[in-house]
Order: sequence, then C-alpha cells, then structure tokens
Amino acid sequence: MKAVVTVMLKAGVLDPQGKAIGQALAGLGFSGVGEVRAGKVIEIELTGTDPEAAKTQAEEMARKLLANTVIESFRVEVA
Amino acid sequence: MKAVVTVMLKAGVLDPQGKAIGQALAGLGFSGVGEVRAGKVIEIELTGTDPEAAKTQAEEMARKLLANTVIESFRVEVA
Amino acid sequence: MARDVNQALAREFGLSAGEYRNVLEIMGRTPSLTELGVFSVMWSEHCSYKSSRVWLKQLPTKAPWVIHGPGENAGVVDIGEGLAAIFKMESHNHPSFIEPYQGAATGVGGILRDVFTMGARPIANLNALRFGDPKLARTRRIFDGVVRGIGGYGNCVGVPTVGGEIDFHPAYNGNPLVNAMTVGIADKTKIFLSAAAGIGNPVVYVGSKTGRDGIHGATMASAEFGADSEEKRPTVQVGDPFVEKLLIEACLELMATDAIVAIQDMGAAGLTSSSVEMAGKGGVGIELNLDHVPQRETDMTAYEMMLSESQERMLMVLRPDRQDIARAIFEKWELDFAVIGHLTDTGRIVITHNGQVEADIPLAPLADQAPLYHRPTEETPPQPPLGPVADPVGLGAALRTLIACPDLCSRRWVWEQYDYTIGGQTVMRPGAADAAIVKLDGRSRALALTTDCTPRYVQADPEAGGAQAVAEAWRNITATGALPLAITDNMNFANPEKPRIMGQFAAAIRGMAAACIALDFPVVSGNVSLYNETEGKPILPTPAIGGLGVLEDAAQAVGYALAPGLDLVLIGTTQGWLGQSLWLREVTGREAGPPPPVDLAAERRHGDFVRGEILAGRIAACHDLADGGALIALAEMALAGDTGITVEPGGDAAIWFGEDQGRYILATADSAGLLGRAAAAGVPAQRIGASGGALLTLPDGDTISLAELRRLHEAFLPGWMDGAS
Amino acid sequence: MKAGIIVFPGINRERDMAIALERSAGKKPRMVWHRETDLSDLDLVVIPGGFSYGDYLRCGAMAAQSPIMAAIRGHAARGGHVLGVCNGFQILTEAGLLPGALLRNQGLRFLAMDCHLRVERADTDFTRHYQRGEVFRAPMAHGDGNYFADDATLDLLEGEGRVIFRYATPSGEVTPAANRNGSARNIAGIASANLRVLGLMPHPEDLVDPLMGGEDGKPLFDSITAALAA
Ligand SMILES: Nc1ncnc2c1ncn2[C@@H]1O[C@H](COP(=O)(O)OP(=O)(O)O)[C@@H](O)[C@H]1O
Ligand SMILES: [Mg+2]
Repeated sequence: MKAVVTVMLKAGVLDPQGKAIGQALAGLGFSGVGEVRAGKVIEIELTGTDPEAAKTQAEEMARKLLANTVIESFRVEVA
Repeated sequence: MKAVVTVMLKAGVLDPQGKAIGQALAGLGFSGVGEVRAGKVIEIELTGTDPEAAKTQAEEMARKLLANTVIESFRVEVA
Repeated sequence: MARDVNQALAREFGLSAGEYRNVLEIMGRTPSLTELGVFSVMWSEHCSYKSSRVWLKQLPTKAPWVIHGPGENAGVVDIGEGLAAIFKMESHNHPSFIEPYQGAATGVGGILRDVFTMGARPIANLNALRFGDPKLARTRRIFDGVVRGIGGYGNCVGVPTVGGEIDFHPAYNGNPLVNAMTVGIADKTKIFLSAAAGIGNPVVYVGSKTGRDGIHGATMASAEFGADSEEKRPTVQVGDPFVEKLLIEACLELMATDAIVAIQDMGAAGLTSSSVEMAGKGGVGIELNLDHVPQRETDMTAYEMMLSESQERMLMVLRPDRQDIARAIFEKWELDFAVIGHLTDTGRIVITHNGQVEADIPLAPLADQAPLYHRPTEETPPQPPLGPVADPVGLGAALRTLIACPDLCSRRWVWEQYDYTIGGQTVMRPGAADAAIVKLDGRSRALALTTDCTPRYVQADPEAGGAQAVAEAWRNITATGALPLAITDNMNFANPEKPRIMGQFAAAIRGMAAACIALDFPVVSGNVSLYNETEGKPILPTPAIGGLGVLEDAAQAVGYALAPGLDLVLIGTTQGWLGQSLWLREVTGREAGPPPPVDLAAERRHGDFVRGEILAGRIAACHDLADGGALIALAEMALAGDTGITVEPGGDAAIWFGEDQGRYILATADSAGLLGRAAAAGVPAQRIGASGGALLTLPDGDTISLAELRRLHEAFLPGWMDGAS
Repeated sequence: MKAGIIVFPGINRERDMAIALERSAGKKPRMVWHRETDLSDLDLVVIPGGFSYGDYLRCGAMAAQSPIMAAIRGHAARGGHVLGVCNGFQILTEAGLLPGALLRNQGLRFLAMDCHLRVERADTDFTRHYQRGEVFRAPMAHGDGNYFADDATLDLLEGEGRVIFRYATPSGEVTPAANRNGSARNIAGIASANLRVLGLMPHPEDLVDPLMGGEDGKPLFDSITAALAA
C-alpha cells in the first residue's frame, strides 16, 4: 500500500518559491497563469493492508514529522 | 481551473531526502514503513476553461521548467 | 469593522488602562480600530522601550569616531579612509521558538535591512544564540531549525556569516535566544537617515507585497475575517531571502543617486512604525493612501495593512523629480514600487483606505506622551563566597570532560552550514581567531568582529556580568591585534514587571556602562528584548554584546592557531577563580559562587600591551582566556594549529581551569623579550609552556594526544544532531 | 582576454569572481546584466555562484530558461569559453550545456568548508597552470553539489577525458570521505567535449590571495588568462 502525503503552506502564508515559479512561467511566455503554490509530496510504502489504518498512520506521520503544522497543512491519500 | 504538477526523482536516482525521512519515521517508532520518496508538487491556477488544453499547457510547463527530465519525472492532474 | 473600540479591546491590544486613558486624551474621542492599533504597537515595549529607556540612557554613546549613536536604524562609526562601519544586533527570540527556521531566517533578514537602509553594503553577519538543555528533543529541533534558518537566509543573500556564540542552559528551555548582527560598510559622507523632510514629497513603498503576516493572533480573535472558522492564521512570518538580495542591490543602486530624502526599513510593526518614526523624526506630517499599498491578499483592512509584518519591505521619501529614476531601478530588480502617500505640514498621520479616513493621529503626542516607566528594581543579592573546593578528578579528566561539553565543544558543525568565505575577504574564519577578520575589498584595512556574553556570570552578579560581557568583546578584538571601536548590544531579559528582573537589567547596564567608559568602547546601537520567560521561568539575563574593531593592515591580524617551536606566555593575573566557572559546573555539578571580578584598569593595560606586541609583529598567535580557563585555551590553540604543547609543571585545577579575567596567551619566538617588555609595562606575564609535537603534556605530567583531544572536541554536535530531522 | 560575468537576479559571487579575474588578467571583467543579449565582445563568459532566483524550484532552473542563455549557447557553439562555478555549474547543466545534474548534498545540509580537488587534466585552457594529478584547496559553499549522471553518461565523460576535477584527500586519493556532497565518482568539475565549457562546484575564486589563506585557486584564472591572451 502507498500513502501519498502532500504538504502545502497554509493559505495566507507567503510562498516565495511559488511566487518565483509563477514569474518564471510568465517569463517563458505562458499565459493565463494565476497564483502558483509550491509544496512537497512524500510517497511512503506501507506494509499494512487496511487503507483506513494506513491513512490514520500517514496522518500521524504528517503531524509529527512531514509537515510543519505551524505554517503548513497537509492531505493524505492512500492507494 | 487548477493544474497540479507532481515531480518525483526518477527510479535509479538516489533520493537522500526520502531516505532520511524513512529513517526518521522509523526513529519515531512507525512500523511497516518501506521505501519513502520525496518530491515536489506545484499547484498552478489557470484562467482557461478547457481541461484538455490546461493539461497540455501544464505538461509543457513541466517539461520546460518544473521538472528536470535528466533526473525527474512528472505527472499532471487538472481539477 | 465589527469590533467596538473600548478599554477591553485596548487591553487585548496590550495597552494598560492608564495608557488607554492617555490615548483617549490625545485623540479627544474614541479612537478607530486602526488608530488603536497604531497606538498599541507604537507604545509596545518593542517600539517604545517604555521599561528600559530610563536605563539605556546611562550607556555611554559618544566618542570622536562615533558618527551616529543609538537612535538611527543602526550605529555608525568612522573606520578611517573615508569609510564608515554600520552595525546593529537584533533579537528574534519568540518567533524562533514558535518556528525556528523562519524565526531565525527573518531575524537575519530584519537586521540586514536595518544596516543597508543606512546606505551600507552588508559585509558580515554574526549571531549570539542560547538554547535549552540539549537532553530535550525540543532543544535539538530548535537548534537544528535556527542553524538552518540562519544559513538559509544568510547564504542566499550572499553575506558571509563569520562569527557567533552558542550557550546551552535549562533556563532557555522554553525561550531560546536568537540574536543576529549585521555589519556593513558605507562612504562616511553618504549615510542615509530616516528623518522625513520636504512637504509634498512622495512617500514610496518598495520591496515585497503586504500580506497578513505576523498580525498578532490575539487581536484577531473575532468574526471580522470571514464567517467560516478558517484555520487559525499563523502569526509566523516567512522570509524571502531572494527578494532581500534584490532589495539590497536596488537600494544601493538608488543610493548612488541623489533621489532619497529619507529611508527606513519596515521592521516590527511595519508600515506603522516606519511611517510614524520617519515623519516624527522629521517633524512633519504624513498622509498615506492604503489603496496603493501592494497587497498579496485580498480584502485587507487598514488595520491589517498598518500592522502587517510582512518581510522585505522599505519605506522611502523621495525627491519628486527623481521618482522616475527610482521607479526604473526597482522595476529593473523586479520589485514592487508604489507611491503610497506624501508628506504634509499638519504634524499628523492620516491614513485613508477606500475613500475613508481610517486614522488621523497627531504625531507629537504619539511620541512625546509614549509611556515611560520607572519600574521598581530589586538588587540580586551577592553570591556567598565559594570557599574551598576539592578536585574530584584531576587535570586530565577535567580537560577531557570540558573540551567535549556542549558549551565548549567545537562549533564546526554549525559554521560549516554558513557560507563564511563569500565576498572573498574573510581573513580569519570561524574557529581561527578570537574575532572574525573581514577585509575591506580593495584595501588593506579590515574589521574585527565578535559577539560575547556569559549569562551565568550575569545571573550571579548582573553588574559584574554586564561589565564582563563588554570586556570580553573588547578582549576578543584586541587578541587579533585590532583596535576595539564600539559595540552594539542586545539586552535579553525576562519580565521587567518583576523587580528582581528589572534589577538585573539596571545592574547589567551599570556594569556595561563602566566597562564601555573604561575601555573607550561606546554603545552605538542595540536592541531590548524583554518578557523572555515561559510559565514563570525566566531566562538567564543575557546582555549580548556585538563588538567591532579595526585593523589598518589585515596582514597584521593574528589568530590562535599554534605553530611548533614557540614559547607560550600567559598575560594577566591568575588567582584561580572557580566561582561560576565551567569547571565547577561540568566537573562538580555546581553553579555557585560569585563570578570572576573584572578589573577594568588591568583589562585595559593588559589589552593595550597585547595589541602593541601583535602590531609590532612579535606575536605568532594569541588567544584570550575565557570559559574553561587556561588549559582550555591552550587546548584550543593546539587543536587549531595541529601542534602539541608541553605545559609547565605545577598548579591545580583552580589555576588551570579558573576563569580569572583580563588574560591572554601569546605564542612568541622570543619569550625573554616579551617578559621584559611586560615587566616594564607593569603587565603580569609568565612563561607557561612551549609548542611542538603531537601531544598535550599537562602540568601534572599526564598526556593527551591531539587526535584524542580532537575526537572529544568535535564529537558532541554531530553526534547530538545525527538523525535530527 | 575580455571576460564578462553574467549577473542573474540572486547571483551573489559576482564580485568575488571579478576580483579573481582581475588579479590574473590585470583588468576588470564586464558585468553583464541578464537581460543583455549580445556577448560578441567577450572571449570568456563566466556564470558565477549565488542563488539565482533564490534557488527556488531547482538550483539554476529558472536562470537556465532566461533569454540570455541563447547568447551563451551561441558563444559556446562558436567555440567560445564558458566558466560556470557553483550556481553557474548548476545553470550550465540545467541549460544542457553540460551533462548531468546537481542534486541535494547527500547529508541534506549546506556544506561550507575547504575541499581538495585533484586535477585530472592539465591540458585544458582552464588548467594549464596546474600539473596533472596536482591537488589544490578550494572553499565550497553549496547545498546542491551532488553531481549525478547516469552510468552511460559518466562512462562517456570519463572516456572522453571530460572529468577535470575530482574531490580528493589532501594527498590526492579519491575516497568517499573526501566526497562530502556525494557526487558520482567524486566528480567536482566537468567540461564540454571541446573542453571550452567548464563547470565546477567549489570556489577557486575565493582562494586567490595569501591573506585569505592561499592562492590555490589562482592557477585556474592564470590559465584561462594566458590561453585567451590576445
Ligand atoms: N540596548 C540598547 N542599547 C543601545 N541602543 C539601543 C538599545 N536598544 C535599542 N537601541 C536603539 O534604539 C533605536 C530603536 O531600536 P529598534 O526599535 O530596535 O530599531 P528598529 O525598529 O530599526 O529595529 C535604535 O537606534 C537602536 O540602536
Ligand atoms: Mg530599522
């Protein structure tokens, strides 16, 4: 089973990286580009077989380690 | 419309960050953790309304800038 | 605006009942929310220095070489050849506890802006850091984040981080200290100040856009930001060192023209403090139209814009006929540039937003009637004398313990994450000398830079500890051969409403002032950080000192790395002072006794003699004696130069680990000559050993190999941080 | 020799580079703003170190996409000399002017320390003032210096003699311990097939003055100055 944890800066928190990427895309001539946000994704192989348990575990991992919950929020998908 | 570009190191490219996260998770007492891979996710607001066109555009962004295809692969989702 | 302005809200904003009464009197009516916000931040401890101002006045701030003392964004001293050094230290303690990486990073960003806003190109960063008990996982996490944050920001902006200091103590468990210092260089005839002038002149905002960063959470606890209960907005600010780098270059480019009338960074309380202070200092009025403020978020209120602490922003008053030149420069650097107001002759600050007047406050009373407190003080009682102390372990074991302990172990793990060579002018790197030496590009002149404080001394005796911190900074600069010129300080203390804490503050200032006067080492800038305590547990009083000195010829600088075949001479008097020493703490587990006294006259005499010998080219290496005493200093010299030492026999733990002040170890090829000149100058000196080989031979005949010593010295930080995430 | 230093936003070692070039060549290089498009006056194009565009996304990624890269490509295609140091090396790989990529350091931390480089070829225009096999010291200061290329590319580089510098011990042994950032085969610097485009991670430009601890980096600048003396 695989858990995918996506970690993004919370809404309202400055995202210097996303901002710079947005400007670079515009500079490359891409049009219609609005706000860009950059985040992290962590893919974790898990040996368990229960998707619910895997999700709970991954959420705990995110809270404890993967996300800095002071400024970041996260979401977990299990596949 | 929003395009989400996920960029991961290709298989075969060493991912020290993923490895370090895996070790830290084990250190925190999480069991059943297999391979961990760390990547990036870039969320792009697009003004267009055609999902197909948005996907094509985001793929081009990924090829040109968001991913370095020497070391990385990417996938695009449009929502 | 949903909330009523009243005394309850004022209290939430941190204003006392008396202060709020004062606001009502000045305004002659109930203030608007934005007005209340302006008063609350301008009258906060941070901006108004209401608890500390009466004491800060006692610090000596003048000398012939001081160009601008406290009162400007940073201090300015004349360093010769038409140049000025501009420097200051600032704290980011609380943010670094909440979010260590961003807290430390934005601390570095903030102090850089205070320096380049005056026209200086930053050439060096330093820091002074205190952390809690290393046994706690939280301490490790904070330490890791702070080090990464300082490196992350400083490395990216391209200013070398050349020095600093780190202490650990459980008193900092819930309240680490992150003090950052920046030093810059400017043409001394082109210093930029913040006093606004020229009625009608445009007020210009440059840098990053404004978001809702850092607006205090408590004041936000209402329905006014949308009905849905969105996730609580973090009060943490995120730094963008890339924008800071652009801002440095754009400002310096603009400063080469004559466009700027006045300029100030937007630091704490952002737009409020910068606009109020610029107008206030210039004795003019200011009108701002917030519709023109570049905004990162939608639907921001006037209150939010005025209180936002978004980073990497500056406020300037420009000559109207130069506005286009300025705009072109900021556009070239891809930074926001917006005219957001103009100066008026009303003596008031008027803020409009969406066609509405949101604030209209008279500036003079806002400044003149700012609260000023003579808070009660209580002296720290003197520590009882230490009395006789038995040595439970002997010299060799104590050396092995001390050289490896968290407060004395190598800081290599830290400085190897800081770019200290960028600029190509770093003559003495971290770990090479008592002060970092940074040369001025294209000249032989160099600056010597250091940060110092020994909080356990200040805790035991605030006055002696305050004097010691200044003396140690002076000594560290002297030990390189440089002439100490001036200091910046960062007064980190606990709750000033407690008389004992306020007493610590007052006494530390007394001690600092005495040392500054005796050593001709005035204070030119500084910062005060109070309320450093968690759950009633105060930090150790920590008046961190940032010292700056000058060397006419960088080639004359000496470090402490030892070469073989030299005699080692100890300068100064050794009584064997163990009170508050690290030996006492690490070997016997006691934090007791009075700290070592500082004899300021002797300090000066010894230091002036040492500097003279170094500048005469007679000294190969020099190290001051501080934490851990003589044997630790010798071991550090041996390790830095990879050269053994045979120490003269005799003496006990008190002699070899005592922390008597005003001492140096000099390495020389001619000890007879040195001893003779010392005697003639009335400076105590004695030969204590010779260099060579690969062993440290202790006074009791015990030996320890350099390899073992190095292993012990280098082990702690990497081992501790191994596996830290 | 006419040298130009490309300044992208966020570049921060351009002045260090200018000092080193002037020390060897006796004249100041031209600072070239990234929006310029004409490099035809230059013999040597230098992309210095720093954090172009904040090192956001990937180090060098955004600079590699900027318009001036066309001019730099043209210069290289005409057989012109290009030197990329640190961020400059990252930009050259991102732009495809040199193969491979620079990944995050293996220990995931920024590394600021002196390293030792073994000179693998002393017959290039950048290295003639060194001896083959000579070891010199250079400061490094980077978070992403871990050179990566697939095995075929690495073999090709070795086969064509395009590995110019390797991380080594002070006595010249190429060991894992000497390879702090984890680079493939200890590679610290590589060149293009015609040996005229050189990229390396460490900073020889910061060690060209005895006052700063040595002149180990100076032969590199002396070499290119001599090669391009006109
Ligand atoms: N402890 C101190 N010693 C000397 N000067 C101080 C001290 N604390 C503050 N100052 C001076 O007071 C002025 C205001 O400081 P501060 O509010 O920190 O400035 P900024 O808003 O630019 O950060 C500065 O000139 C500063 O140097
Ligand atoms: Mg300021």
